Amino acid sequence: MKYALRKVGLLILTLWAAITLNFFLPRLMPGSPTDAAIAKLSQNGPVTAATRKAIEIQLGVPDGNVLEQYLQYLKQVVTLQFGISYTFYPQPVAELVSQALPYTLILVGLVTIVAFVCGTLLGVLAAWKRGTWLDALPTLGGSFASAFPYFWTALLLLFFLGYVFKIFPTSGAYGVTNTPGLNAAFLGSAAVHAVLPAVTILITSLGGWILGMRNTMISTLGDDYVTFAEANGLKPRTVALRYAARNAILPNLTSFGLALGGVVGGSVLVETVFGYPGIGYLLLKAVTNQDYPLMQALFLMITVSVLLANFLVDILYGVLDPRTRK
Amino acid sequence: SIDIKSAPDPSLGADTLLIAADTGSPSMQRVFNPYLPNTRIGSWNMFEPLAILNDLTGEDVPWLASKTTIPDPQTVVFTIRQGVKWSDGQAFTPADVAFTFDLLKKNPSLDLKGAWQYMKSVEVKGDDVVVHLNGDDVPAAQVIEQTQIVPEHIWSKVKDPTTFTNPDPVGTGPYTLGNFTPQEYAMDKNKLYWQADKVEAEHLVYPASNTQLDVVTKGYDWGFSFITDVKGTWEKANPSNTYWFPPGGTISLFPNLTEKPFDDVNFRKGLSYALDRKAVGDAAAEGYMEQAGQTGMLLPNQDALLNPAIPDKGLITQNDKTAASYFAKAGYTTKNGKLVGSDGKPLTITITTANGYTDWLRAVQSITKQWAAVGITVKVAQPQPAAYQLALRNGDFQLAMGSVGGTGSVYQDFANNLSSEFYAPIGKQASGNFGRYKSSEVDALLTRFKSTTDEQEQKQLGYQLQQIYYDELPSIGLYYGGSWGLFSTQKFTGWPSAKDPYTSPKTYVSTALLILTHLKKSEATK
Amino acid sequence: MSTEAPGPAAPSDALLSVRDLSVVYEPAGADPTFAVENVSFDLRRGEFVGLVGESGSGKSTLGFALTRLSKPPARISHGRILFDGRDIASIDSEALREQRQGGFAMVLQSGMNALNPVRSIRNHFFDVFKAHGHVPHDRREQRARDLIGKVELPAATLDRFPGELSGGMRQRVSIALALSLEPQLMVFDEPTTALDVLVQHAVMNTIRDLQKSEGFTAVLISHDLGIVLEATERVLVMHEGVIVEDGPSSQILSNPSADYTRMLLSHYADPRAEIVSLPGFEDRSIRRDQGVSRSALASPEHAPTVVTRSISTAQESIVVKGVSKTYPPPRRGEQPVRAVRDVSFTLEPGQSLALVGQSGSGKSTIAKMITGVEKPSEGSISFGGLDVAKLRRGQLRDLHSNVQMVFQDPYAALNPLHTIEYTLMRPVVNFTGLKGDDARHRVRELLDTVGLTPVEQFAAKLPHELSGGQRQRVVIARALASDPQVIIADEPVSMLDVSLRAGVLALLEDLREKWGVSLLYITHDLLSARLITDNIMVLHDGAVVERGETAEVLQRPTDAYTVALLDAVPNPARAHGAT
Amino acid sequence: MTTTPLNPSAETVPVDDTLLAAPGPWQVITRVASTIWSNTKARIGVIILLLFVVVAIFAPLLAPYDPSATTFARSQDASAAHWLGTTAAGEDVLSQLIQGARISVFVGFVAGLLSTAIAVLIGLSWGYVKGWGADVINFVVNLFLVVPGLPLMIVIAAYLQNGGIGMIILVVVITGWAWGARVLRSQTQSLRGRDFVTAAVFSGERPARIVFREILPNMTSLIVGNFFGAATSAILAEAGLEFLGLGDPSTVSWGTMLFWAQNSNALLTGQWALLFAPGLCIALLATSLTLINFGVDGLSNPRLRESRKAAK
Ligand SMILES: Nc1ncnc2c1ncn2[C@@H]1O[C@H](COP(=O)(O)OP(=O)(O)OP(=O)(O)O)[C@@H](O)[C@H]1O
Ligand SMILES: Nc1ncnc2c1ncn2[C@@H]1O[C@H](COP(=O)(O)OP(=O)(O)OP(=O)(O)O)[C@@H](O)[C@H]1O
Ligand SMILES: [Mg+2]
Ligand SMILES: [Mg+2]
Repeated sequence: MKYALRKVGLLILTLWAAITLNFFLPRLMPGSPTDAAIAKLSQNGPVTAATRKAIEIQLGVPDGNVLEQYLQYLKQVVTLQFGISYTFYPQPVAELVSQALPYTLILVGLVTIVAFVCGTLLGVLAAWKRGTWLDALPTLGGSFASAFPYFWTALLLLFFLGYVFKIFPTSGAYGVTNTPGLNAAFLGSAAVHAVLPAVTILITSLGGWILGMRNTMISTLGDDYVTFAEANGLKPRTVALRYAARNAILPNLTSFGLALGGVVGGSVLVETVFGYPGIGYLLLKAVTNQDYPLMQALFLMITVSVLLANFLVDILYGVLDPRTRK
Repeated sequence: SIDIKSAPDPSLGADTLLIAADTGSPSMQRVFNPYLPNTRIGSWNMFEPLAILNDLTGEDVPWLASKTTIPDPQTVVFTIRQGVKWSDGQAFTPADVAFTFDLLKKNPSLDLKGAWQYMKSVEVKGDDVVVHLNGDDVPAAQVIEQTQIVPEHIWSKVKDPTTFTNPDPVGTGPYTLGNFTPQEYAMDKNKLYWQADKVEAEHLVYPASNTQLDVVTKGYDWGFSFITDVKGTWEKANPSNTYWFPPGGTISLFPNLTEKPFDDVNFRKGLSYALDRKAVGDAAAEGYMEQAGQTGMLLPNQDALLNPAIPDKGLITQNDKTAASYFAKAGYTTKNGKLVGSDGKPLTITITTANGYTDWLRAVQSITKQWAAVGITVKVAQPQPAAYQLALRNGDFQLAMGSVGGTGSVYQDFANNLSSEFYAPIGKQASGNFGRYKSSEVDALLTRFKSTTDEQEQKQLGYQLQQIYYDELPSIGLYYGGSWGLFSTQKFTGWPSAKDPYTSPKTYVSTALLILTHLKKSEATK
Repeated sequence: MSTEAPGPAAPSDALLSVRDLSVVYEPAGADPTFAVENVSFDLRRGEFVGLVGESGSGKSTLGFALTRLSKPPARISHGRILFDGRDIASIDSEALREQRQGGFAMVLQSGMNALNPVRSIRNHFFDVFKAHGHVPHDRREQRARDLIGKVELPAATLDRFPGELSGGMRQRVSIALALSLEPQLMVFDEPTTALDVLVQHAVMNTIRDLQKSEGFTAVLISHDLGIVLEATERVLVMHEGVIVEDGPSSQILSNPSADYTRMLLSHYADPRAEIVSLPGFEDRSIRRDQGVSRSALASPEHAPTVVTRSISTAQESIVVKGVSKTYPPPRRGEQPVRAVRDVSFTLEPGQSLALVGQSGSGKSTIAKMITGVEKPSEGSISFGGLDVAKLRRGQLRDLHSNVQMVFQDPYAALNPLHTIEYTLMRPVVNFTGLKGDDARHRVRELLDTVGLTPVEQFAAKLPHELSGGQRQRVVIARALASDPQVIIADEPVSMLDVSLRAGVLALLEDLREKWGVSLLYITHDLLSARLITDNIMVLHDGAVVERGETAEVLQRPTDAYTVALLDAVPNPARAHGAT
Repeated sequence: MTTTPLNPSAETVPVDDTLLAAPGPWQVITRVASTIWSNTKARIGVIILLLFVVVAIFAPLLAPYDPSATTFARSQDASAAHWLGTTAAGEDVLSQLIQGARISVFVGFVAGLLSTAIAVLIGLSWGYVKGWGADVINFVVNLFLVVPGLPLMIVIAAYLQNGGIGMIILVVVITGWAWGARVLRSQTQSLRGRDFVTAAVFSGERPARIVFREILPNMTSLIVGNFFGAATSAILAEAGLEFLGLGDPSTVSWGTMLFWAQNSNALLTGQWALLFAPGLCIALLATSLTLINFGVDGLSNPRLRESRKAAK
């Protein structure tokens, strides 16, 4: 009981510290939201002193001293009211986030899961067929592909498949004429738009899962219970999947939890290259525009989802590993 | 290399303009409140000003006000145009104008142009709207006239105009909002428009994504974007593609005039003579922009306003010897190839530029090399844009890159840079005059500028300001920042060009109205 | 070789004929090891055969080869394995897999880990049934219950996961699983090594009974000659990859032919006997009366030379008074573990005290409390003027300069990256304040004391260059480095081969005598307790159930638990009716 | 750019038994080297890495032109004078590519080393101390694992305002050490339970000495592996940050080359070598480190070592 309390206490403490960090980090950045807004405007032409004043009034100098702001922020966190975004003034943060979230969750989330599943299966295969081409191909291919810079892969795919051969759309999350909603045209279009970003993430993340699974699987293949299962003449498939792979997957779950938690953060580089209206892109905008309200909401969401994902993985761990039950 | 071809999007009709202007990041919000910095570009096509200040020529084009008169330096009278209708059919009246000014007064955050900085009160007199100014302030008319007018019958019901997104805009302009999605919106011709006969494009389409690749490949008709190797890409992609890059401002170096040795005009002259401005401009804009003179004027746009007494149109040719002599006057001599001050320390200068402004960075790199040749070590500081702005405002720099001029108003251009009205001590935030220039002579000239309605006198005052600018180098002009106009003549002709420079190619200010009312269907489309 | 040369033709009732079998390990980037060389033998149906030999002699390797479980880097380099007349050394993997039902099965050495931790026991059985299809669907549950019953486990065990079972239970489950294949040949690779004495005894009984009732041919691999001789009819003795002796158990017991077998036998004795004598030891019960000088004591390996330095004798005694230790519950909802309950004793200067008991009886916990590693929950422990339970870190160092440990596993107790000199130098520098050459000299002395000569050579060596016995000597030398008054030896020889054990024990005994240190000797091995201690304490569930003079207690135990412990000691003589 | 480790199983690797059998500092190093070399994949990795290192060291000699000279014709296609063409600013692409190797190799090496050093320091003390000290470290490490990596990088990069490569290294180190610390901690925990560590306590050793002289040397392979992993992600992170424009675009590195390529739309002008070459170099350099890690993995986990047959 004491242990569990301690654990929960530590979790809350971590959450609090992360939230606090999320408050102070943006404020460490030099320049104010007004400066950022002016900087953006000034790219279009001269910004007069009057404009600067108007924007200052509009975005408002945050009320009170840092402590008051911090308390205000904590209140926002608890009530989930983050106010109005500076960058996308006067759009409420909640609206922006809820618009962007589904795309990221579906694209990055789905791809992360697919990459984990495929990578794990390939890793199992590689370890099982160790020393054959079924091992060499995914391991080497995977490690090469995972060394590609994300954005580079994205750019090449975009250029060749998007612009030169015009097979896939070049930006956005769905066709310009579609109205988001549960209609076939939109969903089809959204699927087509997701292909290139998805392939990019898949290519660059698959390798890690393959290697991770292969290595743990090779370790479990040497474990006594695997030898004993073989000695009992179990079918190779059973030995590979129910004995070796089933145990090997456990340590990989931790990484999967972290990766899943990272999903909400989106894939900044990929979303940037493909102009994909997800959280990653929003985040980059928020940070470069010093959009405190938006940044705070996003950071909070990301932090909580990482913690949550880890928590879920802990639970999953318990389900999958009877040793941790009880 | 791979050739990229462009063809008009077949899904768009021949009467539709595809415009690369409104970049949504990551997608577009439906904001058509013209007083918010985040308003969609399309609101410029719906909310018209009283008059358009043509920033290229400096002329005022009467618009919703059919006439602007300045009976005395403290009063501006706008005669409101008759027969104008809001796009919902209601009549446009002087009351709408008065309501708009009132709205800006009540909500100063909406007053982006700062009209109420100059205004005392507004009254409606028949068809006229009379604006009383705070004092003598003739140039203020050019600011006030730019105010975009909104309908009273709609905006008077808005609870909080400062956060009002105006999703279903009603304006007087040539277009109304059509289909809107976060990735693209369309505008349709306003059938009730007061000069409907001049508007030939039936629809406008603004996609959210306008990367250079998009602009070149997707059959755009109008774009405002710098493109690498515009001839080899944009022009090559389609035979009807043209471009025009008139100057839109002077990219300059702001010396921090409160700091040694930048407070010494001889030192500034030395720096200036040590610059090969052509090379700097070439590096920054791949040879598409001209070097700038030291008059503060944008040439050839403002040729007519240029002080003829200034030699060579204010252009300064690089001359390391002259530079050295000025440096010597400022107490700097060359030792072992380094410029050394009287204290015996070699000179190191930091240039501050904004991170991500790559053209500026290229320019700075070029300057670094040139000044290295005269023995100056240059360090480059590249804070993020917001931090760069902060540095400018606080005067926390030695030399900073920045843009000067381009408002179309000679008074505004000089006042923003030189007026002690904007002076703030180092560490205090300034909103203009970042170099902290202080000159009673200039202040006097600006004051006189405010109180004269005589165009000739204004011109003369302009000459004097140019002369001072030339002699004192409060900022060092480098090259012109471009207005990057890309046009396709496939569907429409009549785009502004070097031959017909009737306005700048900008898509995002009221001057766009000048273009939209100027376009003619091309032979092919007719 | 004194082995009865097996003829080329197998006897007609042979189930398994092995001919010229060689197995080699070929790890990448290392030299090959020839683990089994030219081994030939036959097994008749229903025979129970033992395979003994020291660690590393190739027993497991041979066992794996017989059941065709060798995996890279192991490779059968040569020879044939005829099972039921069919050469299984070269059949393909699917045919081999099918052979495993009704053919040959193996119970692994590390039976504790032989079960898939994430599958229930029932599923383990069902997996086997499914793989071979030899049990119809509707009879599977019943069959699994039968099997689990055969190894004397309740049917509820089927619902459990391996992690919820004790080591002995797990080993029984593996045996039941192997049985479920209905094999004709079963290879047990050290089925009881990892188990506790009492459990070991019970599991061995089960195996013996099963072999009798089911009638399979069985091979029992063990390093413990006692167990093998007690259980089997015939014994193969293996040494360095070669079978050096093959004969009936009774014959080997009474009349071993190979030197190696004789050596193994000579280190075997019954702790209950009136007189216990092993090479290098004289019987303890008579020593006291006769006061024999023991300076002639010599280990078979290295005789320690006479130590020249003056020796301090222990002056302080360790007084343990009413000590209890309760650990917090290992998991939520469980009871706290009462590891030690109200134990009191005094370890007088120069005394040797044995602490015996089965696994988990709290022996190590007592050692930890005495050395200050753990704090007692109740009671007090004092050493001289020090109250051990209340020491701070600096004082703990003082304690350690007087109370030292000899660790169980000499392989784990030495940092593989440090030379012997470094390892011994550290305590010398830390505790005696000697520096430089003096310290080095002291290290040489220590090495000499434990009989590692030539000392210069040993000082420069790294642990992996030493044998297990030599390493344990280094560990002992390290314990002596601070010139301690008390040495606590926690199972110091249980990881060592028989041939090395006696040497290390003799050394301990000798040092105690010479240096006058007190010795707390922790073990579950009653024989060694009998050999080197004067007094004994028997622990059961953390409490002392019997204490007294060692010879007395072992010969005439009064407590039921002590009797059970003594019964668990294998007694081949009893099994084979010979003396 | 992600912090997902390449080898998630690293946390559960068994205690380094190879090294337990292969002692002595020099022997350790030669053993590490020879084990890595004996692995075909790792050998290929070493060869590629050495190639890049040589290019990096001799960059000024190898580059045909000054990499930042803007004196050539703009956006040229490949030619005899400019094998990979020129940039939109008129720089020689090949010279930039050669010069860029310096930065990437340097960043990879230094950032890898620093974040490994921090991971070692924190991971070891975390694994060794008990009580509230461990809780505090646990807390800090968790925080660094939980706080989103890339945004943190962006914020730090923005805050530190463009200190160039030094800043990038700092950012990569700040955001990259935590995972390694966690892996090293679990290894430390498993090693500290070993008898030889307890024995060192009985020898009167002080905690710091136990950690650094007894435990640390036994984790060599894990640390080496962590170094290569950290170096790989540092190289990728450097490229990513430069690409986003958060670095100093006036340095010549593969990341800034990509930044400029994207900025001046190299694909549009047909300068695709400008985009392709630096990306490929980054991928190759990172791959070489990943390949070497195969060998290192084998070192710490004998089961991963390729059998002789497979190696041939
Ligand atoms: N995987 C391996 N790689 C290389 N050599 C090995 C391997 N496994 C065992 N050996 C070597 O083969 C020899 C025989 O080992 P084996 O395990 O058969 O001995 P054993 O008699 O079963 O010993 P123990 O009683 O310790 O179990 C030993 O020298 C051992 O070092
Ligand atoms: N740190 C600990 N936390 C909780 N319980 C423990 C701890 N250490 C030991 N125990 C428990 O205390 C009891 C006694 O353990 P101890 O190690 O003293 O036994 P032992 O007699 O030395 O056994 P063995 O012969 O197996 O070494 C066991 O039930 C054990 O599980
Ligand atoms: Mg064995
Ligand atoms: Mg114990």
